[in-house]
Order: sequence, then C-alpha cells, then structure tokens
Amino acid sequence: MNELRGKRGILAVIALLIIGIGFLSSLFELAGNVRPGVSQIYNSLAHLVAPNNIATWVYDWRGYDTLLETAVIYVGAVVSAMVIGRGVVQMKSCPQEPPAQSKPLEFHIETLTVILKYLGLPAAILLFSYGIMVVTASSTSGGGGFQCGVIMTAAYLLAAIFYGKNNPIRFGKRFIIGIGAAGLGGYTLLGLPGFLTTGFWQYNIGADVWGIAPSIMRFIFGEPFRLSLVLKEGVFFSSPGIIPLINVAEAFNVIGAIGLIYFAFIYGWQEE
Amino acid sequence: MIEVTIQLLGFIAAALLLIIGIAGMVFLDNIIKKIIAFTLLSDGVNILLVAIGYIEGGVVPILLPGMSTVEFTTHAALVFPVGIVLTNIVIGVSTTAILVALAIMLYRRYGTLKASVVLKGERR
Amino acid sequence: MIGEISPSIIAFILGILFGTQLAHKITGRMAALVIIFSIVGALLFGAFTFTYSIYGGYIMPGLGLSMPLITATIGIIIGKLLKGE
Amino acid sequence: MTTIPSNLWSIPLIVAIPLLAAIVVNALYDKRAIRYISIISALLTLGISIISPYGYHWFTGHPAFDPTTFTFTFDPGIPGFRLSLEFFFGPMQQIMIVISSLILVFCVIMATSGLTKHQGPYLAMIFLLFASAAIIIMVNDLYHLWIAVEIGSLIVVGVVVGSGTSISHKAALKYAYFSAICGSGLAIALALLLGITGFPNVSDVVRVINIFGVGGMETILYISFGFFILSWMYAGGLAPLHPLKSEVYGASYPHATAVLQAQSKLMLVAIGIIMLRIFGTLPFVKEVMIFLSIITMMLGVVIALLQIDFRWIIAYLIISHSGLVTLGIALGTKEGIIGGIFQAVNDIIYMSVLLFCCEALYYFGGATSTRGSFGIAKKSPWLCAAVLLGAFAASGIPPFNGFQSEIILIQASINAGFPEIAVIILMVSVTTLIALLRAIYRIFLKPPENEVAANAQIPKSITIGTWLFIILTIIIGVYPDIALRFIVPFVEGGFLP
Repeated sequence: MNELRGKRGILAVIALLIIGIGFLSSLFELAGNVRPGVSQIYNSLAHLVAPNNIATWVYDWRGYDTLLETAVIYVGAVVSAMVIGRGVVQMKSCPQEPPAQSKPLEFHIETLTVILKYLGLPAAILLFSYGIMVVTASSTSGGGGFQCGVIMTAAYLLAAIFYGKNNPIRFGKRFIIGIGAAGLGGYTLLGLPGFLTTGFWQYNIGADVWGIAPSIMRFIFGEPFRLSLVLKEGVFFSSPGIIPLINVAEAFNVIGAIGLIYFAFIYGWQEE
Repeated sequence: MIEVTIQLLGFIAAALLLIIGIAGMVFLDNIIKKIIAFTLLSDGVNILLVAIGYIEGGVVPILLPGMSTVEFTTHAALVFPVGIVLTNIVIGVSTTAILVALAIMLYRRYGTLKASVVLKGERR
Repeated sequence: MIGEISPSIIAFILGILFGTQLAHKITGRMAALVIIFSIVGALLFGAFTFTYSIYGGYIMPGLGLSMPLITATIGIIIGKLLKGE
Repeated sequence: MTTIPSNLWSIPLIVAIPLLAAIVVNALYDKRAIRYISIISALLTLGISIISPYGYHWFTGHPAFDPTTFTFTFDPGIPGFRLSLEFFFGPMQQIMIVISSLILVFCVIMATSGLTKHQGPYLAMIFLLFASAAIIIMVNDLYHLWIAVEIGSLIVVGVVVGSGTSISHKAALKYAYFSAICGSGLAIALALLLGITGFPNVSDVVRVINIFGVGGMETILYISFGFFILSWMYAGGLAPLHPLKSEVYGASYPHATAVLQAQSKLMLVAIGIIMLRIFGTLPFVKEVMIFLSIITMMLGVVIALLQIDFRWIIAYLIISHSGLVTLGIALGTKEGIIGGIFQAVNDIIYMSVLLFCCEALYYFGGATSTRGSFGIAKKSPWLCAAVLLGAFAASGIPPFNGFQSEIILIQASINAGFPEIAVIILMVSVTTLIALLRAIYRIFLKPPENEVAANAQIPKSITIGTWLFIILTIIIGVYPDIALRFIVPFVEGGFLP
C-alpha cells in the first residue's frame, strides 16, 4: 500500500471514513423499514406464470430490461474482442499508428497427470449436459440462461487448460459469433409475436395472464410448457409461456459472448 | 438501542465492501489491483441489493408444492431487488472483461501495469 | 404432461448442437462412462419440483430423476457421432 | 382530446431496429452488405421517429395497479403503479431522436465509405450508441435508466477503441474505470430509492415520496442524490470529471464523436430531468447542480483555448456547452428547462457541423493541428465557409440557432435571480468564438507552410451533411418556434401527461 503513505494518504483515509460512516448511518435507518412496493404485487401474481418467480421477473415482468442486460454482455464481449484486435478500423485517407499485435497465450500442459487428461473430455461433456439441464429447467427451479452460458464456457475454459491448443471443444470464430448473434437476435425477435398480436412488445403470449392475446397463440407458445402447480388453494395450471424459449436464447447469447471473450484472450485475434 | 438484524449485518458488510472497493479503485496504482477492487465494489452492491430484498423469516421466491399463495405473497423475498443482482453480475462481468482486455493491450505497449506510468498524459 | 416432455426434447436438440462442436475421438467406454455419470447426476440434481408423473422423474418423495440431464448427454454423444471425424 | 395509448407501436421499433442492425453487422464483419444494411436501418429509424404519434409503451404488456380500487388497468391516464417497464414518446423525445437519427444516418454513411474493411463491430457499436441514447431519453424507469447508462458507457468504450491507437486505449481505460465506479454508484442509488419507496418507476417514486413521505430517511435521499450527481457528471462529462469525456471525444473519429456528443447531451437532459423530479424539492439540490454547470462551462472553454488540435478544441467546447444545457435544467424554472433542452438540440446540431468539417480535414491527411498552417481555404473554400458558419452558430451569433437558446438561458437566469450567470454565459460564447477562430485561422486561412495531400477528395456525404446541418441551424435560428413547439408542451405539461 505504498500509494496511501504520506499526508495525501491520511487525508484520503479520513475522507473515506467520513463518507463510509455517513453511508452506514443512513443504512441503519433503512434496516427494517424497506417498503415492499411492487415486489409484493409481483409475488402475488407468481402462481399465474412460472413457479420460479425470479425467472418470471427476469423474463416476463421485466423482460425488456433483461434484453438490454443481455445486450450488455454482448457489448462487453464485442468490445473486449475489439480491444484485442477484432474489427479495428482506420481512416483510409489517413492511416494512423498500427494496432498492437495480439498474441495467443502459451500453454504448458506437460505437467498435467494422465488421469486429468483422460477425464478432461468426459468432464467437459458432463458440464455441457449440466448447462443444458439448467437452461431447460429454469422456469421451475433456480438458474437460467446466464448460468447455462457460464457453465458451458467454463467447460470450454477447462478443456483449454487440459488440452492446450489441441482443444476438444473447438468453438470456432464463426460458431461463437453466430451463436451469440442468434441468441441476442432471437431474444429480440421473440418480442415480435406479442407485438404483432397485442401491440405490446414481448408480451408473454404463452402465459397470457391478462387475457388479451388470441387463444391460438396461447396454444402455440403456452401448451408445450404447461405445468400443474399443487398449492394449498388448489391446483393451478400455470404456463411460463415463452420464458423457456427466451431462456435458451439468453443462454446462446451468453455462450457466444463469454466464449468470444475467452477465445480472444486465449488465442488472440488474427484475420484470415 | 439498535436492533441487530440479519438485514443490518448485510448492510454493514455491503458498506464495508463498497468503501474498500472505492478506496482500492481510486488509490491503488496497479491496474490489475484496481480491477480486483472493482469486483469487490460490484459484490458490495450485490450484497446491498440482496439485503434490501431480505424479509425476516422469508422464503426464496420459488413456489414449492403445498405453499399457500397468500403466505407466499407476504413471506417471499422481495423479487425486484434480488433480481437486479443478476443484472449487476452481468454488468460486472462485461466491465471486468473490457478492463482486463485494455490492461493486456496497454501492458504489451508499455511493459508495465502501473497506472501512473501507463495513463500519463501525452503532449498532443 | 406435455410440459414435462418438452424440456427433455429441447435438451436433446441442444445436446446435438453442442455435440457437433467436440473434436476428440470418443470411445464406447467413455460414452458409457458419461451416460452412467449423467444418470447419477440426474439422481443428485433431482426432479422438477412440480411434476407428479414418472416421466417427469418423480419416483418417491425426496427422490427424483432429472430427465433433461440424461437426454442432453445422449444428445451430445449423438451429435458427436453425426459430425463424424 | 384523443386518449394516449399504452402500446404505441413506434417505440419498440426505434429501439429494436438499431439493436438488430447491430447484431447483423457485427456478424457480417467485413462483407459489403454491411453498408446497405446499416444505411437502410438508420433511414428506417429516422422515418419511424418522424411519423410516429405520441404515447406510452408498456413493454411486456403488464398493466398498472390502481391502489385505490385494487384493480389492474391499461389506461395510462389513471395514476396507478406500473408493473411493466414504461417508455414515453412525446414531442421532446421526438425532436431529440429525430436529430440523433439524422446524425446517425450521416455517421453511418461516412463510416462505411471512409473506413478500412473490418468495420462490422465498429458500426454495431455506433448503432447501439444511438439505441442507448434513444432509450435513455424515452425511459421513465430507474432500473432501465441504470442499464441504459451502463450499456451506454460500455459502448462508448467500444467506439473509442475502434481506432486501436494507444491514445484511444488510454482514454477507454480511464472511461471504463469511472464507468465502473459511477455505474455501481447509480446501482446503489437505485437500490436505496427502491428500498425507501418500493417502486422503480420514476412517476411512482415521486408519487410515493409525495404521498407517504420518506419516513425521516432524508439522508438516504441525499446519498442517492449524490450518486446520481456522480453518474450525471461522468455520463455527460461535467467538471470535475470532464477529462474523461473530452478524451473520449478527442480520441474517437469525428463522425463517431458526433453521435457520442448527441448521446451525452441526451443523457444529461434525461438524467437531469429525472433528478429534478425526484430530488427537486430537497434543499441545496438545485444549487449543487447550478454550481457544477458553471464550473463545467468555464473550465471547458478555458481548456479549449489552450488546445493545439482542432479535434481537442471541439472536444472541450462540447464539454463547455454541456454546462449550458445542464445550467438550464438546474435552474429548475420552466423557462430554464426550456432553454436547457433547446440548447441541447442546438448544441447537437452545430457541434455536428464542426465535427463533420473536422472529418473532412482527415481527407487532407489529418491536418487538424493548429501548430501548422495548411491553407485549406484555397483548396476547398466551401469547407472553410462551412466551418466558419458552424463557428458562428456555436458562439451564439444571430441569426444562428445558438443565439436563440442562449438568449432564453440568459433571460431565465436573470429571472431566477442570478444575473451573474448571464454574464458567464456571454463570456462562454465569446470565448468559444475566440477558440474556434484561432484554430480556423491557423488551419484554413493562414498562408500554407506545411504540405497537405494535393488531390483530396472530400466525400459527398460529408459535404451534404455539413450543409444540411448548417441550413438547420439557420432555420432554427430564424424560426425558433420550429423547435420550441416540441419542447414547450413537454415542460408545460409537467414532463409526462
């Protein structure tokens, strides 16, 4: 902590302490006085959509927020790849300094034991299927698209560590970019059915809580995911509607995004 | 006398993490250390959000068989603040990725990770 | 009922998609190992909380089988076989 | 009076079309089709924003909860608590989005014709930049505001690093650091407001605070105001965080800077108005905002005088003029807010003129340094005329548009009891003229000492864009009602109907 020595450091620490104590004392007032507000309304309507109310919140009540949130990680991936060297542009008329070279990482996999090498591929396959399980069961249990993407790309990273350049999971440039585009584009376009039939973008026409969508749409998007919910008040036939589909789209997008980040960091970026 | 609740403890943890994170981001010189400080800051925000969504004696907002809807409405954790945590995690991931990528490229150019050297102003 | 089958089908299709991205050779022994592991995992991760049928994986209170995990594993192996190499 | 719809068709398209265009061009990467796709998408956005009617859009189609009758309603006229995300497209939003998308059209054409091959990701960033600006000006929801600010700042980083130079990497790193701090700060502010009110919708938050009060938790309101101010400063480039934004403006290509500055002005207006609505009744809030604006205005022009590159002079002038925008909003009077928003519109237009002229200088081999003299007036007299007219508009000389908004701001500050501020505004406009004329004399008018590219071919898109925006400055300068009739109803009607 060389940076905090001297008079400046002492002043900085005092200022931070004052800010911190002020912030903390205001939080003391807030403790126990939180107003539930809109969350309680969401919770009271939970049994009409999907049992996992967080999934409902993420993809139905605030579905459009989540679209932007999904776009955040897409942007994060594209920008980090741009920093590494993908898609650097220069003015044709006035070229500036050349961009820095992006070199691939060097792997030293000789030290790994044989058992790890033998079990690497099965572990990657099992992680893949675990990720797929998480994304398909998200409307009923915890987890969702983002988690699926993170698990899948963790498998990719694991395989890269075990096998180095000779990675058994060969996410190519085109596959990663394509799956990311398909994910975010699919999420965006899943708003269209609701928009065209009810006028509301991303209306969950499968669940149709408010009864404003045509019944045929409810049948198409709702029936494949209909669930029976046994509660104290009786059995509810709830339908998460398009939530499972959006989940898959989100998972694709996250696989594309984090996969692109890993790809760019591990292999650098060379143009063909 | 202030009653010590789990919510209050969460707030205290969050505030400590936030202050450590901000201090690290502002005062530390090493770019990687700054990025680590940012992850602390981001986790502090997460804990703050979770603590705001906390309900005394509450349940996870997932309907389990045999629950009553009225009970669920009053006892489930507040779904809005808890849901925002997901967003904050995603934003944290993307910001960290960009910062790390920039740190890599600037390290290749200047051969050091000291912010005071790398970010020194150039005469234009 | 259909709400319990569709996740498994989706898992199978996704498994085929990601199975095509695998490069190394998979021996029969490895495939068997992976499927056995996936069944064990399916027992560990449990069934859907809300489905009350055998297909959905609910065997008895406290014991269930997560079908998407198994179908996804089978899908990945089939996808690998489809791609060849 | 016609009823206001809660599912206006145009709002989702204004956001979804740039988003889809960004996805497609990023995936295409280096194909020729990028040019046509991006131009068509930009034109589509422009057309939709021109022909669109006014109203709300409740995304995901959930109604409002009416607490008095315990029913759900789809009528936005009833003051209920919104369950869904709410966007509002009104006259003010219309003029802002139309002008930004006009800039987007020209920016896209210039980028596709003037840049090297792999332009997919860069163009994607420009489209998303526009989308984040459009979102932020239409949104009426704190949570979405936070996401839009965050994605906006990440995209700004992307636009800056597009050139791949070391100076842009440095600017991007600094900006990304502060976006990390300030974005987390905005998240904390959102969390605290959510804790004391329970609602994310701005109208609902205001209503809860007005009806139920905050239960003696004013300190929390002040803390969230502090974090809001922090993010306002970094999103709009106000002092003392102005070096971040000015480096971003200076390090990116001029056509991108045109969109960047439009985005940050829109952010300033949107966040400023939301701050006024939530915290406007607290003591000291407006004073803090006015203080920040004055510091920004003065620091901006003073640093602009010291710069030796045309790009950086414009960058600091944009910062300084952001101070004019925020000053009007910070005054808090109706006249002041009208002046502030009008200033934002005018600022976007005349700064684009200057930036397009700066882009044209790249075709003379990047002759933007004021240390050399290039005599470009002889080679291209029309460009020289355009940049002079842009400079006059920027310094508030009649009959250009800058004059009209500055006169409103001066009147507003005198009426609000701050005649000193009027003097500062005058000083800023005079100094703007000095800074610009100094650079224009060195680069354009002085007899040439340095060699520049002899056969420079300025693309038609730059010429057309520059002169179109100059005509706009003159039209708005002569008939200010053209712009004011969009802005006045928004402010008179209390921001939202």
